[in-house]
Amino acid sequence: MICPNRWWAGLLLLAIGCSPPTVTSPDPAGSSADPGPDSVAADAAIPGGLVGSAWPVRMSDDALRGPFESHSGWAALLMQRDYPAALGAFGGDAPLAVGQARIHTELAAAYRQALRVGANATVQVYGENRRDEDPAAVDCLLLVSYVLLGVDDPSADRLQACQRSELEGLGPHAAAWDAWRGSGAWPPSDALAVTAGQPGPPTAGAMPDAGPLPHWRAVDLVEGLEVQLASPAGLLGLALFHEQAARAVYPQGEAAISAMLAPWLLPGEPAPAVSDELEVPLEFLFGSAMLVPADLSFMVDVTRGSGAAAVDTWKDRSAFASTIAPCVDVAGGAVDVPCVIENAGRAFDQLRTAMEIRSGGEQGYHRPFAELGRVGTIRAAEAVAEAMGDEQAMGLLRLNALDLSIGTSAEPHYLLSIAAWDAGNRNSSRASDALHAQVGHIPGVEVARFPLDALHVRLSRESAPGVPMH
Amino acid sequence: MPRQVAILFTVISLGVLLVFAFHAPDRWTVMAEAEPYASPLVLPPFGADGRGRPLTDYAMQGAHIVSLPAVVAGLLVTFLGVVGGLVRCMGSARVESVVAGLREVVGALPRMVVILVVAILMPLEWRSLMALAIVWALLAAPGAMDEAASVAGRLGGARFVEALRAHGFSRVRIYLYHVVALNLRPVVVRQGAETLMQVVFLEVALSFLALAAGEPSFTHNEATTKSWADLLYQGYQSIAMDVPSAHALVLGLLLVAVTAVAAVSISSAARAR
Amino acid sequence: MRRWWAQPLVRAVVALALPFAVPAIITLLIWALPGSPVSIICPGCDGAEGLAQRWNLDQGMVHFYTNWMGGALHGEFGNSWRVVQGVPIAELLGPAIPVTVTLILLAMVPLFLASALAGLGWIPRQLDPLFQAIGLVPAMVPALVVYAVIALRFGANMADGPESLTAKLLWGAIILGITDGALSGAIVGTRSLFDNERKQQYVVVAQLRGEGVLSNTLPNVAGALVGQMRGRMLHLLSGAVIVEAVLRIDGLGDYLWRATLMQDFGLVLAAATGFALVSGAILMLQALIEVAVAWHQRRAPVIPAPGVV
Amino acid sequence: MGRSRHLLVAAGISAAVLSTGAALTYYEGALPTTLNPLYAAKMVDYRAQELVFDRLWYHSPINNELESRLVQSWELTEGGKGIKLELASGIKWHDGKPFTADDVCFTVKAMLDSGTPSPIAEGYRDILAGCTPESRSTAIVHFTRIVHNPRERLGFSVLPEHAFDGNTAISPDLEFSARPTGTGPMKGSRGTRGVTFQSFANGHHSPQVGQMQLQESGDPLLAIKALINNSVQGIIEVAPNFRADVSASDELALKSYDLRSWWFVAINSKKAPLDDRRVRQALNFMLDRTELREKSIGVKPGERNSPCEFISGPFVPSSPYYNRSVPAVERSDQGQAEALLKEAGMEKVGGRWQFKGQPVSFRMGMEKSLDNEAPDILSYISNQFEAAGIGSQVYKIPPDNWTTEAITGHLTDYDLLVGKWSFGQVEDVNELFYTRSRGKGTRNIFNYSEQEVDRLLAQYDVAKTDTAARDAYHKLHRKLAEDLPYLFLWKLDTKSAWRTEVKGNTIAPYYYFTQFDSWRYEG
Repeated sequence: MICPNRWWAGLLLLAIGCSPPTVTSPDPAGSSADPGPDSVAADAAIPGGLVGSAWPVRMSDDALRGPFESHSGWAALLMQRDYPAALGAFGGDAPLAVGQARIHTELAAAYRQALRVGANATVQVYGENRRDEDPAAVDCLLLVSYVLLGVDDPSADRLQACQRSELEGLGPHAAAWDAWRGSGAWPPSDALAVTAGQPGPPTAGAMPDAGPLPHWRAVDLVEGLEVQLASPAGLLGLALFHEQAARAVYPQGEAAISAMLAPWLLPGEPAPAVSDELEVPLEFLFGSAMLVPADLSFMVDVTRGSGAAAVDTWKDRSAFASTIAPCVDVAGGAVDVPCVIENAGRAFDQLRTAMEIRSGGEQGYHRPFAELGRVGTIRAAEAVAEAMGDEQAMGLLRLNALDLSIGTSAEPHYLLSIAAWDAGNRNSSRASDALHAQVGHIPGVEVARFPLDALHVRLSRESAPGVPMH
Repeated sequence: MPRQVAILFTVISLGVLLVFAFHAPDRWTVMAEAEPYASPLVLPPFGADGRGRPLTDYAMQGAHIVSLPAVVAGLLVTFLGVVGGLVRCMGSARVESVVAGLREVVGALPRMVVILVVAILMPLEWRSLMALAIVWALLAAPGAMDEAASVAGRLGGARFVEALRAHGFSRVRIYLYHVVALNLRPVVVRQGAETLMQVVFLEVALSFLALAAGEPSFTHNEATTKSWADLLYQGYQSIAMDVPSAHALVLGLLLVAVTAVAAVSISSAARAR
Repeated sequence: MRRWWAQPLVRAVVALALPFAVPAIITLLIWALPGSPVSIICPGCDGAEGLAQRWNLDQGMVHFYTNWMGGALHGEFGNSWRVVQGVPIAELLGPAIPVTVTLILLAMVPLFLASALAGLGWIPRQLDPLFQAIGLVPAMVPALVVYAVIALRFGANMADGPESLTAKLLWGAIILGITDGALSGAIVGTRSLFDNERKQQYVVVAQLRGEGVLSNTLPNVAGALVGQMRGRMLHLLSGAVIVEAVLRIDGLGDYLWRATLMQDFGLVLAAATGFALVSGAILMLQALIEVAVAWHQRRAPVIPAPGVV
Repeated sequence: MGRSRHLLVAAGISAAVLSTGAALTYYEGALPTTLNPLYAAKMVDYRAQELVFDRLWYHSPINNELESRLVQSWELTEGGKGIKLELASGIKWHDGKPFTADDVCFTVKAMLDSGTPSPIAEGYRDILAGCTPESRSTAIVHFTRIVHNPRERLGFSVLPEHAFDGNTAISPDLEFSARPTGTGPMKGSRGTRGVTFQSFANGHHSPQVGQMQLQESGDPLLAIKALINNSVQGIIEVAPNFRADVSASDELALKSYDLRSWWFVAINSKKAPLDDRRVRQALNFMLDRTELREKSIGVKPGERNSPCEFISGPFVPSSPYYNRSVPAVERSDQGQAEALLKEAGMEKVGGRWQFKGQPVSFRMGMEKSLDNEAPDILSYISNQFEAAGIGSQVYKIPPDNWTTEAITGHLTDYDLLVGKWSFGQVEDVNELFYTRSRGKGTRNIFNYSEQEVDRLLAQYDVAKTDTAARDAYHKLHRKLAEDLPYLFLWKLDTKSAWRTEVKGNTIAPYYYFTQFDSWRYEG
């Protein structure tokens, strides 16, 4: 309760019952007064042993944080999520291989999500909302999109319909992807060979774009106006380029790179094995939404392994698993959203308290670092809800995570994954905002813009009349 | 208060207001010159506002808004007071009853109500303090005329004039010197000074209300001009919400005090010997 | 004024005419405004002719005024156009008039006390500068401080809700009564009135006869005293507009202020007429008291003042 | 605390009031003009009405599914020109009366009735043809033509027939506008100081917030302090310069509110010298948007994820209608501005531009409430013009005058007007630039009229394909960026702030309270 504490104000308002101001900001929840680096608070979300090993707490040690803080690459990555600047800085005079690998891996994940945005938008606009004006060429893109999304195509003769389009290179492109469907071969080199905009051989520090766009220019069947088309598959080449560049520049991090990529893989991709003793360098964790190496393994297990059952498996080793465990009813197949948000808040407080104790006082970076822990926890619960098929909880958790993903927590690949989910839900406004935010920073994501723009125009022209408001 | 002191105070206070009014920048300087809420020590003479802009501009522009309308309203009331007094000296009963009737009608309604109704009818671009100041003066005039008339009455009204005529003074000299200069002066000057102060308070009140209601002001164009009400408004925030703008409140109250001192000292300077 | 009843009669006539004159003048001025009132009621509505006809705006000023006054006489003021669109104005102003009258009466308490003490000479002249200094504080600064503290301390809905009305009226009355020169005016005005009267010859004679000073002076100053009190009440009514608007008290003054801002002519007309009614009532009260005083004086013996031919 | 509580009682605030459950109170920038959905004039109206009424169909804020709480099942009839609605049962109006098919048809008829002068109803008149109630729970809505996704077109709020005793000519000043009867989760009543909402459990709603209060936040600083002080629990629109305070507090949460808004300076192209396009283009080059943005909104150049991005046309940059080949003028270019003014016949005398011997000076206005989001922007703009040699008098326009005069094209004695427009899913700008005539161009601020623009807008209206519509708006963007009825400034995101005691507060794009049943307040 803030009350004016100036003497004359107090005097003036004595009769209104203004007592001297009490401390307004309550002590961080769960913190006990007695020191002890990792003392277990009463309502701990993260087990005491794990808190100390979380990267935000480890990074409260000035000696450990020093080299990161002084390197412009980490500042560009963490403060601005600016990949080109960070990649340039890591490739500078004393190249930091692990840093480069980290950026390339995140780019590999981001391009995959951009691909899903394009594929979902193509399915929604030309699949769910087909209009007479749409040229035959869209059937080819629909085919490729269904293949990339691992979704069965409702129409059996999609390929024949596609062949009717005489656009140069489009038929073979669709046929190649149709051939690859179900073959299980990865990477789909033959299909990629007939996909436009393929980058050259992977080289560390390079950020190629998606080549000339649009891939094809068709004509609409009613007014005869130009329709610009682009195949989402164009982004797979870029994703693989960065994945291979990461593996090439940091060969020892093979397992870590695979684990980091696992939650973002496309349906057709083989999943990496879930390893108990995963070696993850601090450079991969620093500034990410994963607190401890076991969190990576937990996320791999949830998204590509045993699904919701992973919560019990990793409850004692992964910070996320232990935090969300009380809120997940594996048998009932439901996630308690308020409980997750409450526990994520407790984990946030726990991390800040531990960081404060470790660095001997409140520091500016404590809040943003702990915020990443909170966002990561909610995103983990979201993945568990998705694995269990609890759509409502997954949606609510995504909205909460989206609200927190601002400033230093705005990880591009996560934001693009939300855009992909929105595109699939025909929420073209939010999807185009999220995609637009990355255009100009991640070269080539404009490929996904062609189908998304078409979806947005179609939806906005066919909704209830609206007037500009002020 | 002795006359010389009163005259000195008058000169100082009016001088301060007119100097401020004269130097007021006609465009609102949005250039920050110091830290937000810098104290007068950091940015003399009056410190800065929430965006680092000097409070002197507030004081000067506020003075600029009020100076002319307040003086015009004061002179108008003084003039009408003199007319009221002279009318009593002419001894014409009909005119007196008209003034009395006018006083009843005009005095019937609270002034702020009349001001607000006039304000509502002014189109957006005519909004200025001058129109409202003149209306306020016309509302105050009957009171001044009545008081001047009672003074003239105590003198003896028309009989006083006849008596002096018998001494061979010209009619003009009697009215101007004897009636007005010597006898009516204290009353009408005090009424005029009070109206001058009230018009300043009216401007501060209306601007403050507009600020509290989040509406543009009736008295000035606050896109380019700040008023003393802005000072008081920032000052209130220092009391109610721990904003470090107490120096704005002090300056605001100081300026209000200077206006009051001006009014009081004018009245006592013009007091009968 | 030759005959004693002339002045009270003028006051009574004005008191009765006010509630009719004020709306007439405002209607006249509304029509002088550019643009049609209908566009203010329903901006951007095409085909609003029906509305103009509904609110009697389509047949000129006199038609509008006669209809408005006809409705007003039996409490039908139409609906508010902008401030609370759709709510009958009578429903808004019904509770507003007692709120404003309460505020004024509460504010009169410190003034009555001060005037009585000053009249009895118990307030020394040296304190005058202090009261004048207090009077200089513009009413809205303490008013906004009180509002902000209530809002910050008890919650915004409390600050604007009915629960805090009593507290706001109490504080509003204190602020209204003390600031803006109300208190200092009351003290100085009453004291000078009684001081002048005490200098009169008959008071000296009365004292020689062992009678009380007050019992003699009071009847004679009663008329002037009531005039001063009425002036004070009008001054408070004027200040009430500001205090109500700042403290967000739903009284006549605040409705007039908000209706002015939002050009809600129906409400402006009604609120201004409300003020005219209150002012008229005070004026009528003064006329009656003057008649009573004059009637009392006529029955008391008249001692001719020396030196008046 | 004992002493002060005793004093509180003395101060007239009864202790009993303090102990009852407090209402969930939130601040809006202004009070709603009306609670009648047919006369929503501002965004605050839409948000308040969403609590009181149900729209026939709405998009779920979570997965954007098209859902309805009023319609149980539907099927197309009359070959696609009609839709038969089977209504849900067990739904009551706030006055207890049952919700029936007559109410749906009454609403459609009211919108089609010429006695209802509502701009919103105007929008529905070229889609809806009528409605016939087949039974108490079945109604058939008729369209004027076969439309794709017919349910998307039925996004209007349903009104109760019995509240108007069947009279379909609904005027804005009925008591219904202040005390409506709806089927929404909350029963609303507009008081003098704010709007009070009372929960109303219904067949299709189970609100968890018992009482809610909408207040008007006068001073933005008092609003933020009240929020931090828990005197109020939410603020709908937090100005950019206060967002850092909210993010830094443990008790507050900054929530995104999906509203597509862009800012502009409208130019009175009917008044010389502004009727000359070159003069308008010169003004466009005189403005330094980067400096304007940095000073008034506090966004540094090159800042990533900034809430404020420059535009060169009447769309947000992420929209497909935005013509990305038309660059925004981010920095001022005085040289080009001077060349254009000279070309337009002006000459610079003593640092001041003159037109036909007269010094050029413009009269500029801005809606006052924008001062909260971008403090002093009007002064910065006028200073930039001043530095370039163009004089200006600036005025702040009361929010109410903006609604009644600026938008309706009555402020013609102004030269420039700074404002902002907000859009939902529909980004139709025809109403802004179409030549003002009956039913068209209802928001054309300076009655701008240009043949080519009208042609493109008509092309958009009658476009049979998306590509045609998009091409029309791309050409419109380029044409407007050239002809400049507006100086297009930027798009600015909207953020809300709520206390952490408010839980489950999912915010729906544009309508805000669509998912209000999940909101909880543990105050």
